Amino acid sequence: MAVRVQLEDFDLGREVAALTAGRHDIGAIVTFTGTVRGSDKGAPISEMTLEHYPGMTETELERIEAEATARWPLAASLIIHRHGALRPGDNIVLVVTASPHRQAAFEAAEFLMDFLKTRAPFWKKETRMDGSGGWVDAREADDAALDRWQSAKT
Amino acid sequence: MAVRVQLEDFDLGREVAALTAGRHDIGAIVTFTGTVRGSDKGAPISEMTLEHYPGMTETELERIEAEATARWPLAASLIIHRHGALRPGDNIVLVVTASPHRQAAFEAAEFLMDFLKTRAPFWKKETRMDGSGGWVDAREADDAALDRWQSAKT
Amino acid sequence: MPETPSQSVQLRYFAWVREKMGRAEETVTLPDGVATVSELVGWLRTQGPEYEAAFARPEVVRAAIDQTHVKPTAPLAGAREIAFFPPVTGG
Amino acid sequence: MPETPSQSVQLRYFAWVREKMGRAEETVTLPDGVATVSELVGWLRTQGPEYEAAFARPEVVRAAIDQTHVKPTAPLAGAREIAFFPPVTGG
Repeated sequence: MAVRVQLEDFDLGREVAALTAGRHDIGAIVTFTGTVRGSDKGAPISEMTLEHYPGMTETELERIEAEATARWPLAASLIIHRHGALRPGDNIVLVVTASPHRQAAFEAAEFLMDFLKTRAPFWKKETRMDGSGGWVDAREADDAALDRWQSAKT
Repeated sequence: MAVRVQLEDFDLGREVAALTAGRHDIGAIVTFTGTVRGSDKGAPISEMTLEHYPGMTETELERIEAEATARWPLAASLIIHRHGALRPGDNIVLVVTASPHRQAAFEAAEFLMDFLKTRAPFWKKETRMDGSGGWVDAREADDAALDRWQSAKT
Repeated sequence: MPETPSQSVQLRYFAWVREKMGRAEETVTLPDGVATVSELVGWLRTQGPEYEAAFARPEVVRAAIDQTHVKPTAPLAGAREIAFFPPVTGG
Repeated sequence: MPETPSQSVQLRYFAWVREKMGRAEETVTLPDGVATVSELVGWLRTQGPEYEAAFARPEVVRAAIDQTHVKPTAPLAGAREIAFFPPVTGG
């Protein structure tokens, strides 16, 4: 159970290896990696900058991770989110969930991503190839994705 | 889009890097890694042997991957399944799905695992620490997991 | 009129079906009146104690014809390779 | 009887709220009658053109008190740090 907010890139293989080394209680490991796409609605992107709210970011990510750990039998989990200037193809976010059972690992990873997308205080600003740019709008689909976990709670 | 059935281990980080290198059309990468648990229903395991049906295995995995590619907008996918003698903590299976959108990547990865668990001709035999052992029984939960994709199809 | 030539098929066994059979494969000539997978299983069960053991609970034995999963009602016409195995447990 | 001491809070702005404000943070003393987030937004909008621009559409500005998401009706009593920002777009 760990949360990291960092400028540096991360290494998927190394992170999973560190999280699961020597563990024989894990049967299923799910990872989600979010990367910068080369275009947005057809417009080529040259750069993406991620602003965040230091302090609150870590607090929110830890809260989200604790909620997942309370809902599913997780043997291990990890959230890494980058901030700063990124380019197309660069890693943005990594979520890893490990559990004895695959359904728990999948559901917890989706839950973490849905909450992260709607609760963690990060804001993306795109610079397009033509020099224009702006702040990325929040997606209604992300709010809808979050709702399913809240109705599932009752 | 690739399928491999092999005795050798695989390297998660290297496989994902090879699948996504230079790609700027991907925003979401989901991986599932299945590993050998150290015990089954409380009984410690010393070894697990995976038998398969050469020829049919590859055909089934390719069929499952083609079905996922038809259902979701996947930019890339990979299935690796090991056979032979494995020990607790060893990797068994790797599924990778890459898509512009996270929901497609998650759903396709779950679909691939559900079909793989119920259609790919692999059979696990466990050897317990006390020397006893036997073939692992199929789980009804796996058939139930498969059903949701078939009802979703209508 | 020429008789229908008798059909020779390769049988393959996996996992505990293979263990109970004591072998991984064999070639058999399908007798008259055996036209579906379940008819083949019924006939095999009369061929010796190892067949009786392997097919004692035919409902838990799955089949594939030419490397494609099939149901017990599947016809054998044209089949070259028929495999029998327990429900799969990969992944 | 002593008066209630006036409450001083740190305001923080992020993303386009910060850009429209032209600064990332400032300290303000809450005036009488400003007891909730939405009352604070209403008062801030009267404080100058940059506030008007940043809070022109208050329904799209989110708030956090002491680094926890809150609703517009949240009370300010005891708050030390109040942040304003657009809906988040991480992940």
